[in-house]
Parts: sequence; C-alpha cells; structure tokens
Amino acid sequence: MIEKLAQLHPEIALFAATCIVMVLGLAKSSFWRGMSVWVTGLGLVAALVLSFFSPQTDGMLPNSLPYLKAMIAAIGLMILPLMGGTVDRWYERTVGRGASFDPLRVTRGEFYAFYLLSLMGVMLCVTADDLIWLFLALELTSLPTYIMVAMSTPRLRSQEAGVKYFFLGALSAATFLYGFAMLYGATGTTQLQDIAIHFRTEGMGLIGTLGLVMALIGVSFKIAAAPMHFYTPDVYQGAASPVSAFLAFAPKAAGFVVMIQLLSTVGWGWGEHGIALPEALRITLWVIAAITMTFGNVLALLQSNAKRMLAYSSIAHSGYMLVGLLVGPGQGPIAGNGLGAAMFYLLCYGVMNLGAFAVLACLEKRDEHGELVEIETVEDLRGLHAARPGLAWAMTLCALSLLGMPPLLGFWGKLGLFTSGISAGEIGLVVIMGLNSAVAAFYYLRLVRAVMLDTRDEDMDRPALTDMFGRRVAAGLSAVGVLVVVIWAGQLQAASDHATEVNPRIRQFNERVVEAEETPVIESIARND
Amino acid sequence: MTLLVLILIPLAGALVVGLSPERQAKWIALAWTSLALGAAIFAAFMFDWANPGVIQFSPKNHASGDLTPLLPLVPSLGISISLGADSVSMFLILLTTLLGPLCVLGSFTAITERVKTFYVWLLILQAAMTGVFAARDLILFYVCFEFTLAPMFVLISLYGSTNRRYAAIKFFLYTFTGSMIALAGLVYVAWVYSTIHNGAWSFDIADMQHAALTMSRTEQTWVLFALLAGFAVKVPLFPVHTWLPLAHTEAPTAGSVLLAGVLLKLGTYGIFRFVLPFVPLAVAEYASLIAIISIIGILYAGFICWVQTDVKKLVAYSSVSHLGFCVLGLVALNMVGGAGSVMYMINHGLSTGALFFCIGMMYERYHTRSMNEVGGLARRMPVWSFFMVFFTMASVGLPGLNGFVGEFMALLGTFQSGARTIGAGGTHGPLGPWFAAVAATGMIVAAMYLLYMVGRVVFGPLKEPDHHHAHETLPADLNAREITVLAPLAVLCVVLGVYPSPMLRALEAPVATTIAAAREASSRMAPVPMDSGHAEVALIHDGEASR
Amino acid sequence: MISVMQTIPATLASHAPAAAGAAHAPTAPGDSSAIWLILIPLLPLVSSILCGIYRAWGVTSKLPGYTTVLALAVSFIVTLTGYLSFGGAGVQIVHGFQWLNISWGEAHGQSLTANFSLYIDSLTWLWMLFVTGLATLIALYSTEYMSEDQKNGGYARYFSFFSLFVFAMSCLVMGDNLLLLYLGWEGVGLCSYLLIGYYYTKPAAVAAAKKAFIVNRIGDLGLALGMMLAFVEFGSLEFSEIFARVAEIQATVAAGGHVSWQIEAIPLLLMVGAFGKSAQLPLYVWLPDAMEGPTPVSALIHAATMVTAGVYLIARFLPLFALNPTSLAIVAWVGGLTALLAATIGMSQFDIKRVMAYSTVSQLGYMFLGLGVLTATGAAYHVFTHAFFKATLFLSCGAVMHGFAGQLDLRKLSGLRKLKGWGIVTLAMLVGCLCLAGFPFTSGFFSKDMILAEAFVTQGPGYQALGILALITAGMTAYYSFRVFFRVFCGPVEFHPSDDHHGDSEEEHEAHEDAEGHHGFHPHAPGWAINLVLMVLIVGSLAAAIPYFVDKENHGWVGGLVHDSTAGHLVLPTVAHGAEDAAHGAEAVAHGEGFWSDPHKWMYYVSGTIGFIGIGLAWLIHMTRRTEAATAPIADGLKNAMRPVSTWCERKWYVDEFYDIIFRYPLKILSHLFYLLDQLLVDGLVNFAGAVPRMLGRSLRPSQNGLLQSYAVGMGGGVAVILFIVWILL
Amino acid sequence: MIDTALFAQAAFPELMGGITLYHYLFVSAAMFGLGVIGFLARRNLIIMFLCTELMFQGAGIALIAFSRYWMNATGQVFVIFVLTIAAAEAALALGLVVYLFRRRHTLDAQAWAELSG
Repeated sequence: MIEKLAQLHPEIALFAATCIVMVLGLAKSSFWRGMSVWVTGLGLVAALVLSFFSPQTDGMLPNSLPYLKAMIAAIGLMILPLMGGTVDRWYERTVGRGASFDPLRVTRGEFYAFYLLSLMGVMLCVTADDLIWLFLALELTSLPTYIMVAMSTPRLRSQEAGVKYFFLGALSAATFLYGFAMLYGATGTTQLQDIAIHFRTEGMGLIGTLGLVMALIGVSFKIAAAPMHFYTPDVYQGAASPVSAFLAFAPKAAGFVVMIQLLSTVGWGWGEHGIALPEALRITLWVIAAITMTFGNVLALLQSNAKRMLAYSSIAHSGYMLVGLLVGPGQGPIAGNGLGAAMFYLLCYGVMNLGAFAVLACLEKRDEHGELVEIETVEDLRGLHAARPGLAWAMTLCALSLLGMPPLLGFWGKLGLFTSGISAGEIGLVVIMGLNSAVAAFYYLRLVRAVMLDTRDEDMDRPALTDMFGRRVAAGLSAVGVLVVVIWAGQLQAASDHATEVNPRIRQFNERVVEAEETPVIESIARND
Repeated sequence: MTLLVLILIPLAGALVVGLSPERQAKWIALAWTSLALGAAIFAAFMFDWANPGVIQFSPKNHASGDLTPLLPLVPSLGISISLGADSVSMFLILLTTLLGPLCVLGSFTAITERVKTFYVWLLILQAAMTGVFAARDLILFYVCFEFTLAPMFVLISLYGSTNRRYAAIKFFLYTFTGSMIALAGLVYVAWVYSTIHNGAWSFDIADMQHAALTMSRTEQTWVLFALLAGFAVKVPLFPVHTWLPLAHTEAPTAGSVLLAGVLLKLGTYGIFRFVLPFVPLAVAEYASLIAIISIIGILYAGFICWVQTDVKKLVAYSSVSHLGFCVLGLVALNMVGGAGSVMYMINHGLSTGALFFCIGMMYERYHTRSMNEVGGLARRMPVWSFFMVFFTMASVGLPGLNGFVGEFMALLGTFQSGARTIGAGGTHGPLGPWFAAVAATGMIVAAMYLLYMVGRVVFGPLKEPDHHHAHETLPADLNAREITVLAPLAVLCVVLGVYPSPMLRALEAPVATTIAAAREASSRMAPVPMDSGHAEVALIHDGEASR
Repeated sequence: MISVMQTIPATLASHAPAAAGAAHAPTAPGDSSAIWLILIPLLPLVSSILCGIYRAWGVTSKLPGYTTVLALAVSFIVTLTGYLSFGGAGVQIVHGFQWLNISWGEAHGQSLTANFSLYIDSLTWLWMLFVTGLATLIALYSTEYMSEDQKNGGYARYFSFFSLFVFAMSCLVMGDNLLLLYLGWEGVGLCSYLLIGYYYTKPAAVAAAKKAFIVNRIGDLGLALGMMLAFVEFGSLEFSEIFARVAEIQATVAAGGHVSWQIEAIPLLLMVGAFGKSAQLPLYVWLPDAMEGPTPVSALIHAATMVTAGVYLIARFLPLFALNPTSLAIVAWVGGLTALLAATIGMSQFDIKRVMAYSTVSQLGYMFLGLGVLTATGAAYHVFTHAFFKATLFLSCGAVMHGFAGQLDLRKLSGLRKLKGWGIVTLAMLVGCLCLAGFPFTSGFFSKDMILAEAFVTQGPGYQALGILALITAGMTAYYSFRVFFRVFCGPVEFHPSDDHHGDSEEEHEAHEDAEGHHGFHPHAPGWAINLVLMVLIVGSLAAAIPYFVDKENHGWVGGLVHDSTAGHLVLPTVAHGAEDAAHGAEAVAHGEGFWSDPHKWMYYVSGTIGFIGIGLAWLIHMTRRTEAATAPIADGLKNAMRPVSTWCERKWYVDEFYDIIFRYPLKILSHLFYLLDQLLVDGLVNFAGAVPRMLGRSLRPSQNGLLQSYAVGMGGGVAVILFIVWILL
Repeated sequence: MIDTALFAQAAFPELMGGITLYHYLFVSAAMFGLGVIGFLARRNLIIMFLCTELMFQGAGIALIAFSRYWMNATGQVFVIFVLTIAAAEAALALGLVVYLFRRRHTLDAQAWAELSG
C-alpha cells in the first residue's frame, strides 16, 4: 500500500497547497491574500520535483508517471502567472482604497484552489489503473473548470459559457460513465489490467466494444474531438483568456491520457502488420481524427474573433494528436511510437498555445459600456508591433510554431506525428494532416500579418497593456519556450517515447495471445484481491 | 565546419542589424553580406576541385571514414545537423552569397521606411538559402527549405506594391501545401530505410539513397509524385506556376532578385538532389511526362510573355519559361543534360537577377512598370539601356554569354538522350530528338517576347509618364552605386559565357553520380525507337524489388 | 565567383584540349599552327571594346572611326600575309582556348568539345579576304557618312557594333567547330539587330531590327537542330572529325552503300539556317526592311558579308549536302525561285535602296542556284564579285542619300550625272549596274555565266527549266539596274530633298533646310573619304573579273581555292538519279563536241545578248520622251497596262501581309488566349482549391448557433451514429 | 456457515426467477435514453439537470445489475462513488442555476445563446 502511496506524492503536494490556498484566500490582510498565488506556485514546484521520483506503476503505462506529471506541473507553472488578476481584481482595488473587507466577496482563494484541484485531477488520471479511479479523476478535473469558467469575468458571457460547459460536460460524463459500466459489465472487473487480460482471453464481445467506444467518445469531450466539439468555441470565447488557456491544456491532457489507457486495454496487436487497433475501433478513430482536424481548421478560417479562432485551432490540434493515438506504440523501438509523438506534441501544444492566449490576455480595451475588457478580435491586434514589439514577436513566434514553421517547436512535434503516422502505414491520414496544416497556415498567417505587418491608423483606440505583469511573463516564457525547447526536442521526444511504452506484461501477453496460447484463468482471479 | 560558419554569418548579421540604429542598418547589412561572400569565396578556395563529386566540408569520423553529423538534433529519428557540399552545392552557395550584397546595395534608395526589418529578414533569408544548399540531412534541408517562406512572406507583405497582401498569402500557402506533401514523401523514404535497418531511423541523404533503391516501382511512383508536388511548385513547372508572376510584381526589387535568382533554384536543386537519386525507376518511366510538362511550360509561358504590358510580370513569366529548359535538361538523364541544367540554374540566377535589378532601377525613377506609360528610355538612360540590352541578350541565350551554355546543353542533352540508336553521340535516355525540336522553338519565342520588351522599353520614341518629375536623389541615368551592382553580374555573364569549361569539368562528377541510377534504369527499358516518333516507353521488366 | 574561375584552371590544367588537327583530315595537315592568325578575329573585338569605352567617356571626335579602320586594315593585312604564306592545300588548326568541353566516357561520341580555335583552309582565305577588305573600305566610308552623329554619341556606338560584327563574321568563317560557327552566326544576327536599329528613335527601324533578329532566329533554329543531329551522328562538333566521318561515308556510298535518313536530314536542317541568314525564299522578308539602318551597314552586312554566310555554310558542308541529292535540288530550286521573285519585285520599287536590297536577294538566289547545281566555284566566285559591285551600288546610293538629305525616291531625282562633284558617284553607279546586269567582260558577267552554264550541264530535276528561268531573271536584273541608273543619273536635272532626314539629328537639319527654301537647296557633294572608297571599289569591281583568267584549268583563282578546300571533293550517291554517274563537280567533261552541245560556250553569247536586251528595254522605257523626274510616259503607260501584275509586284506580292495573317496574328491571338486561360483556368483552379475550405466552413458554421440544446443534439446524434457504425462493423 | 452465494440465490425463489440480467439492462438503458431525450426536449435548466441525474442513475442500475451478475462487489462500490459525484454535480448545478437566475431572471436554456458563429 505504501509503494502505491509513493506514486501519489505530487498529488499530495498539490492537495496540501490547495488547503493552504483556501485558507489564505480569506485572510484579512491583502498581503496574505496575495501570497495565495505564490503558495500555488510553490505547490506546483513541489509537485514537479516530486514527480521526477515517482516509481514505476503496474498500470497500462508503467513508466509514464515522471514524464507526464512533470509535463503537467511544468505547463501548470507556465499558466500560473497568466492566472494572476483574473478574479476579484476590482474588489481588491476597492479594498485597497479603504472599503471594509468582506470575506464573502473574495473568490481568489477558491479560484486558485480550483486550479490546483483540476491539475491534481489530471495527475490522478495519469496514475489511475482502475475504472473507478479514472471516473473520479476525470470528474475531479472537469468540475473545478466549470466553476472557473463561470466566475472568470463578471460579464454575462462567462456565465453563458459556464452553463454550456457544465451541462454538456455533465452529458459527456454520463456517457462515459455508462461506457465504464458496460466495460465493467463485459469483464466483471474494473482493474484495467484485468480488463485487458479478459479482452485477450474471451475477446471483446458486443457489450465490451460498445462500452469501450462509448467511454472513448465520452472522454473525447475533454479533448474536444469531433462529435463533442460543439462547446469549445463558445466556452473559450466566454471565459477569460487565462482560463481558456488552461482549458486548452489540462482537460485535454487528462482526456488523452485516459484514452491511451482505455485503448491500451485493447492493445495495438491487431491488423496485418500486428501494430494496429481492432478494425472497428481503428476506423472509428480514423474518422473522428479526420473530421476533427477538418472541422477545426475549416471553421477557424472564417473567424474574425481571435479567441474563437484559437478555440477551433485547439480542436484541430486534438485531431492531429488523435493520429498519434491511432498509430499506437508501433513496432519500432523508438521512432514509430505514435503515442510518444502524441504526448510530445501535447507538450509542444501546451507551450505554444499558451503564448497566443497570453498575448490576448495582456491587452485590454474599453467596450461599449466603458469598462475595461479583454481584447478579442483580430482587428484589435492590428499594428501591435508599433506599440508593443515584444508582444507582437511573441504572438508571431507562437502563431508560426502552431502553424508548424520548421525551426520552431511546432514543426518538431508535427514531424514526430508524420514519421510515426507513415511508419504505421496511415499515409492517407498523414496527407490529410498535411493538407489541414496548409489550410491552418491561412488563419495563423492572418494573425501574424495583423500583429506584425499591418499598420494601425491613430484614430482607432489602441488596446492598452494591463497592469498584470505576470501575463507578460507568461507570453515571454512561451515565446522563449517555442525557440529554446527545440534544443532539447530530441531528449524530450525520447522521454515521451519511453513514457508511453504500453505495459510490457500486457504487451508480452498480447504477443503470447497472438501465438494463441491459453493462460490459466484462475491465476488471474487469484491475483485479483 | 566552414559551412556552418557560412550559415551563421548572415544570422549574426541579422542580429547585429536588428540591434543597430535605423540609419546604419544598410551599411551593416552590406558589411555582413560581403563578409558572407568573402567566407564563401574562401570556402571555394578550400574546396578540393580535383574531385568535386565527393561531399566536402563535413566532418568524417576517423574510423569508418564516413560522414558524422555535426550536432545530433533528434537522435531517435536520426536527424542531425550535418552539412556538406559537393561542387553543385558550392556553386549555388556562391550564387546565393554573391546576390546577397548586391541585393543590399541595390535597395539602398528603394527601401525608405522600416529599413531595419527589411535587412534583418533579408539576412535571415540568405542564411536559410545557404542552409538549403549545404544540408546533408534531409530534415535540415526541409527546415531551411520551409524557412525561406517566412522572410519572403514578410518582404513581399511589407515592401511590395499595390495588392501585396494577396500575393504574399498566395505565395506562402501555395509553396507550404506543396512542401507538406513533399515532406510525406521524404518521410516515407526514411521509413523504408528504417524497415531495412530494423527500426534505426536516419535522415542522412546518403543512407536514404541506398534505402530508396530497394523501393518497388509503384512505391517509387507515389514518392515521385509526392516529391514533385513540393518541388514543381517551387520550380515552378507549368500547371502550378500562377503564384510566381503575382509574387514578382508585388515583391520589392531585392525580393524579386532573390526570389528569381535563388528561390526558384531550390525546386530544381530539390529535383536534382532528391528526385533523381531516390526514385530512379519512376523518373525513368515518367521522364517523358515531366519533359512534356516543361516543354508546355516553355511555350505556354513564352507566348504569355508576348502579350504582357507589365515589365516585371513579363520577366516573371520568362523565368517560368526558362526554368522549363532547366527541368528538361534534368530529366534527359545524361551528362550533357544534367550539367546543362545545373549551369542553367546558375546562369538564370545571374541574368534574370540582373534584369530585375534593371527593372527595379527604372521603377525607382518612373514608379511604373507598365510598358504603355514608359518607353524609349535609351535617350534618357543610355548606360541603363546598355545593361538592359546586355542582360536581355544573356537571357535570350546569345552564344558568348552565359544563357547560351545552359540552354544549348540542356537542348543537346534532350536531343541525344534516347538517340543511342542514331549514332555515337547519342545516349540511352527517355527523351528524344522530337522533344528537343519542339523545345528549341522556345528559343524563337524567347527572342520574340524579350525583343518585344526591349523594343518597347529601351528603343523606340521617348515616352515618359506625364506626372514624371526628376527623382530627388537619383540622377537620370545610373549612379555609381547602381553600376557597381550590375557590373559584377555583367562580367560574370561574359566569363561564364566565354570560359565555362572549368565549371563544366567540376560538374562532371556530381552529375554523373546523381543520374547514374536513373540512367541505368532508363537504359534497361526498351530504347526509344527513333522513327516511332512518339516517346512511348516499353518496359522490359518491372523493377519490382521486394523489400 | 570570379576567384573560383582562377583557382579551377590551376588545378584542372591536366585536361589537355581534345586532340586538335586530327590526323585523318581530308587534306594534309598544315605545319605548326601560326598563333598570330588569332589576330584576325581578335583585332575587331579589341576595337569594338575600345569604341564601347569611347562611348562611355563621351568621345565626340572621329577617333572611334579611325580606330576601327586601323584595326580592320591590320586585320586585312594579316589575312593577306596569312594567305600568301599559308595559302595552299593545307588546313590550319589554330587553337585558342577551351570554350566548352565536358566528357562522360572515353569512347568516341562521349565527349562534347568546342574550343575557340580556327579552322583555316583555302575557302576560309577566300571569304576572309573580301570580308576584311570590304569591311575596311566601308569603315572608312562610314567615318564620313556617320559624321553628323558624332555629337550625340551615336558615332562610337555605331563603330563598336560595326567592329563587333566583323569579329562575329570572322568567328563564323574561321570557326573550327559548329558551335563557334553558331556563335558567329548569332553574333552577326545580334549586330545586324543593333545596327538596323541604330536610329532607335524611329519605330520603323526598331520594328525592322526586331523582325530581322526573329527571322534570323527561325533560321538559327534549323542550324541548331542540324548541329545537334550532326553531333549525335558524327560524335563530335569539330570540322576535322566531321569531315573524317563524311569521308568514311563517302567511301561506303562510292561502294554503293545506302545513307541512313538521319544523315540525309542534317543538310536539310543546315539548309534552313542558310536560308534564314541569306534571306532566301521563305525567310527573305527581313532584308528589304533592313534598309532602315544606315547605308554603310546595308552595304557591309546586307550585301557583302553577312548574307553570304549561308552560302559559306553550304559551301563548307558541300560534301555532306552531296550525300543527299534532294537537298541540293531543293537549294537550287529555292535559289532560282527567289532570284525570279526578287527580280520581279525589284523592277517595280521606287526607293533605290529597296531596289538594291531586292537585287541582293536575287543575286543570292543565283549563288544558291550555283551551289545547287554543284558549281561551288561559280557560287563562290559570284559571291566574290557580287560583294564588290553590290558594295559599290549601295555606297553610291548612300552618297546620293547623304547628299540629298535622305532622298531615295527615283521619281524625285533625275540627271545627277550633270551635277558638279557627282562624277565619281555616277561612274561608280554605272560600273556597279554594268556588273550587276552582267554586261559582257564585267566581273558579274563571268561569275553569273558560270552559274547559268552549270544549270544546263548538271543533271537534276528540272534543272533545264531552272536555267531558262535564271536567264529570264538575268534579263530582268539588267532591266531594273539600268532603270535606276537612267531614272536617277540621266535625263533632265531635277531634285527634291526629302523632309525626314535619317537619324535623330532632325533639329539641326530643319534649321539648315528651311533657311534655304525649296529651290535654294544645293546638294553637298560627297567628301574625299566617300569618293576615295568609291574609286577603290570601282577598280575592285572591274578587277574582280581578273581571277577568272588566272589559274585557268580549275576555273580561275577562286576555283582553285574552292577546289583545295573541303568543298572540292564531291561524291554523288549513284542511286539517286540519272545514268551519268561521274563525279561531276570537278571535270565538267563536255560530253559532245559541237557549239550548241557545250553550254559553257554558248552561254557567253546568250547571257551577253540578254544583258543588252535588258539595258535596251530600260533605255527605251525610262529614257525616251522623259521630261521630268516624276513621270516616264512609257513606263507609266506600261504600268497601267498590266495593272494587276504591276501593283502586285509593287506590293511585294503581299508576302509580308501573308506571313502576318498566317503567323503573327494567329500567334498573337493564341497568346492572348493563353494569358486568359492562365488567369481563368489555371489560376481559377488554384483559387477554387483555396476556396473549398472556406466554403466548407461556411456550410458548417450554422452548426455553432449558440443554443445549448442544439449542441446537445449534435453530441447525442454523433454518439448514436458512431455506436451504430461500430455495431455494424463488428 | 451459510455460503453467501447460495443465500443470495435462495432470496430469489423460482417464481421470480423470470427476471434476468437483461431486464435490468433494459431498465437502465431506458433510463439513460429517457435522460438524453429529456435533456434535449425540455427547456428548463433544472429539468435538464435532473435528466443528467437520471442518466447517472441509469448507469448506476446497470452497475448494480452487473455486480449481481458477476457476483463481486466492485459494481456496488462504483455506484457509491457515482452517487457522491452526482451529489457534487447537483450542488454545483443548483449553485450555477441560482446564480444565472439572479442574472437573467429566467431558467430558459434558449436565453443563453449570445455566443455563436
């Protein structure tokens, strides 16, 4: 039991930080309330450090803990400076001007608590090796985000986004719960290992397959894949930019990890090369990936609103990562590993997407009611290079990296997907991905041109820079990351390949089954308790 | 190591220019590009011309003697920064580094606002282009090949003329889509390599060349069309050329010169370096198709030039027509054709680049490119007219100047390829005399449209736009700076026209190695019967080699 | 790049140039190659560059003129000494430097070598003598003729192009391989473009220059393809190798072998190049328009040297042509028909330079006829004599034009003979016309006679009819040459200066003219340079008859030269035609005795009488009862009588319009069509491909209508569809 | 010592033997279906939330049925967690609905359609 606990050290660190932050949030002196951000940061750093020491699990992805948890903590740390000043900035100002402090009105503590809880949920998904654990972890990831979206800005549109996100989230939760139920029904256990073995020995059966597919589709709500993508643009537009940035990474990471674990119960030992998913599942995922990519890119073309455009682009990027999932661990020791490529792309996407949202978060303008509001449309971004060259260069680098322009990080992520896609023989999907990134080039270039190349005639009101210094740090971090992380691209790719090795025991099991040699059922039941 | 220095100098220059004040930007840019040129010439001295076919300047590990990469980038995929150059790359690098300083010098008065950004991106573009020609690793080649898009996009968008935004977007998207498909083809070949070497990936050009030969004919056909999709757009070959006239008319002078001088050569260099060695069977089989496309391109673009009123669009279409010859020479699959097309790449870079300089100088004075508004400038600008007529004659392919050498050898290569049955001079190959005969009519069309342009712009009664007033800084005719831009190009045109044999000598070895596989494949096919008239290829046996 | 050039030769010196002067050239190889012969092409090049530099410095004195004359004179002297010291049967191969060589194997056909080196045999001496000689004279003539343009820098530009032309012509004639010949070929094309377009402010001149270059380019295409086929066939471009191969083929042919059709195709292609350059039937349209250039240019390029390049090419490769008798027949017939056509047009022109231009085309027709009927000697000799007397005619027309402010219309000039100072010009015109008409014992008479005689001797398809046609043309030539002489130089004195003066220096000239008013205008007689040159040319034209009598046994001095050169040895494939198989060229055995049976004998008298008839007719029509310059009653009467024919002749048989309708306009429409196609279809397709994602986006957009329930419907529907598909696929 | 397995069997005398696993699955599927249809059809936010609860309970019933079928307690443990999560969502949903009502004074889902396109 103790060694099981060792796997949860990072989560424990986060949980401790959550408790402290909750309390600090209500402190009387504004200094201590301000400290809640730093405690969150401290918690994340602790989690980052502890995650490197996390041992090997016997779940579906045995040695995925260090890489994935470190990635989640690191990207969480990069998003944190962006989060500063999202909630009750006005209330703090009024308190600063002497109004009496009313603990009920202060929400900053809860906000950071929710942030930490959600990240903890994602980490729990990584360590999960049981359906119940998965269900709880997924719910823990998404429930805090519903609230964060609703409370992110005092404007009406955040509430609308919150409503949509909550209700559709609940619908998807019910779907994948039902899927889990059917999986449990088909195999009699909720341990992923045993489900895998059961699928190996008795095959999947109707309920098993339908259950797995329903679970996959339910979870694909988190990564905004094809049928479940409807909420994304409205929620990203409604929520404040920092929260949208968070939404673009955390649930997506949780979604992908859970889908990998679910898919690895079935294993990639099928198909004529023995490296593909079962035919029905492969075709479904193929169709979902293709539709997701195309929907995301095609709809983003028409957008004049930058946040909606980045929302659609996040759908498209999920489509690209699905290609990696479809390919699976591949049979080559390293390069053919689709899962590794997908996880490495997730890291790249986390870094570069953050920058785009950060630049939007940095700028404010007065809307028709006269109050300061974050900028949204591409029109507001025009001529940024004249006023704020630093931010303009950050947006350009992130947009070009999202596009896949070679020397930047995005290209190396996409290259990993290309090589693994082709090595698995999915040339059709790879060509679709190529064409899609060409279509994507159009709207990313519109961003680059608006920011770098257009000039702004003076009479239009120029968006002012917010006083939140943290947001500019986040933008800077992301821009530098896009340029500098390329140097360690090799090591990171290798680490993510190593992390996504499907449990050798299952793998040998797969091979053994391929030779159709029977394993004694009793031995598996005995291990059950 | 020297090649890495060649790439880093322009990048360092870009950094320094970026930090320097706006006024000195152009002089610093000139200094750095000249430094790059000096380094390139020094590298040319160091290059061992005795055996030009060998890849030089790349570090060898002492034990096995084969090439070790400079700096491993993504070890799991075998991607590394490995540089090396044979004589073909050497010449193209020299062309790039020569055009660099000239472009900077040429745009002193042309670029007045946002000068710093212009020179920063110009230097980055030069670094990327040098990188392309020096890369021995496929992904490094692809990275630089793609990265030339960004500076060009900025140069056209910021410094172009009327509808530059549309031109920039179209240029970027067109090439980007093509190269995405080419990437799929290249990765496929790398994957074939990994299946042979049980999972060890490598993107080194030499390794992939060995692996590519084991591909079956159908695989090679798919890879051929994938690679062609990417490189044909860059050349540009006939159906995919519509971005070039738009990009040229909207690009600033320096942009146009580099676009015509070097960027178009990326496509032909790509075909030379990757398509011929990687997919010899498919090239041998589809060579006649590619030849037909390039011949259509020659005549089609030639006739279009004849009815143009915009000078820059005319010269742009002429590049489409001229590069048709270059590709024709490549697919002739013999030494004369191959060497001719490489010569053509360099000569076209010099003569068309110079033509764009001349048009740029005229544009600076009269702010119009339409031949209806301006004409008979010989009276007003005699020195400019001399250079204009000189470079027109070079690009028309007048013997004694450089255009002729490339054009004649490409045509002779096409003529003799597949004419082995006629006589001793013939070689095995997919094309034949009929191809050369039709392509040669392109020489007449070239004379028609180029003399039409010279007749309208240089000769004839003087006609100046009505609102024309003498330019404040520029004298009526060329000043010293402008002459120093054009003079070296003119001298080179003459030198390469009169004494190209050392260059041809240097090209023999690399061209031989590149076309060896494809030529051997085409000779295995039935020799093209001369009197059958059409180049119908009968396959003796299928090149199916099981993996 | 430049430094690379220096480093490369240092390490590459090992590649010795291909063995020049291969042992098995048809005639014994000359002794050590005299390197100083390189001076002949080099000097004009140097003077061209010098004049270019003068132009850059804005020199306005006559310095460029004199530099050119000096350079060409020295070059002529070098040619003369070269001829005198080497002139013999031998072939000189003088090696310059490696121009173009690349090799891909050791076997015979596996290397392309083309060097800047000279191949000098007797044919070359013949050509170079009159090229450099005439060039020097005409250069001297132009120093005065072009004097008005000294101020605006045109002078230096003119002489730079002039000497560049001579360089290109010498490369053409003395080239050691086909590629150098091609360089000269296109070089003279370029120089004729630049010189015709000398008065570039006149749109007509620019159009004429463009027309000349493009029509020449069409011819060059034929030459290029012929050259490539020759390389593929013979494995090399060098003359020594080619003639060696031809010798072998001649051996097989003599033994009754059959010549492959590729070898037969080579002469046909080379012929196209010759027709383009020497303005023969299909491609002659550019020569008459080339008169837009200054007159000395017309004299040198369009009468004496450039147009003979075609003749030189066929003469040089006569053994190759002989292998394919049909090609010779075509050459003969094209020559004959061109001569006839040009003569008919020449008779009806009023501009004396146009008349001379058409007479050049006609005389070239004769030369090709001569080559066609296998008398290379006759053709070469006619080239030699024609060069002199045509130059005389052109330069005297130039003197008239120079004197009368650009007036060239024979209806506006009359009785120049009686004006003071015009004696030499009249004499020159008279001698020129006599030689042109083939007046007995003039040089023209002997050279044309040899060609006419051969037409009746050689057996060939319809050669007799061709001979008769040639005789009729000879009559017409006599008529139109003396028509010009009588109308312009004889009869009542009357002259009207033309308004448009040649060249762009109109401003000063208007001032000069209006001050004087119409009758006050007095022509300024030619200066010393023009008169001197005309006198030399008169002597030259008359002296050109002398070579006919020297070295009698192989038809005169020219015959000797031709016999020693490669053109001398002809082997006719016996299969082609006629029983008579003896190699005809050299011996011309008179197969029957009797006066009428030997064409050579009766041709003297027949062509002489035809010449007289022509001159008499010209006198009758143009001199009797003519009171003023404008009208000649009988001529005008005759013209109205044959109304349709004369107008057709005057309108140059509408050939230009015919070409426009057949080629230019359809191509123009085609290119507009292509441009439209390019913008609509090709670009349209690309834009459509660009718009597809946008359209797809617009159709999918309603799915995001903001309603919570519609999203739920989408999601639920999606799940149901996927489950259904999976259920089916299971 | 009574064998628990037998005891369970005994609790269902033959008379009621007719009810098999598939009846339960049918009921749970029906509840799940009704939940989805209710979610789509009704416009009131609270009703829609109740429909999601219905779907959760549907899944719960399925779990209980399977637990009975596989004779192990995992299913029931799962249901307990499902109930806790459902409770958490209920708290959150009602909090959200109250907050919305105060802002928009209506519970109609159609009211929230500002963000679109």
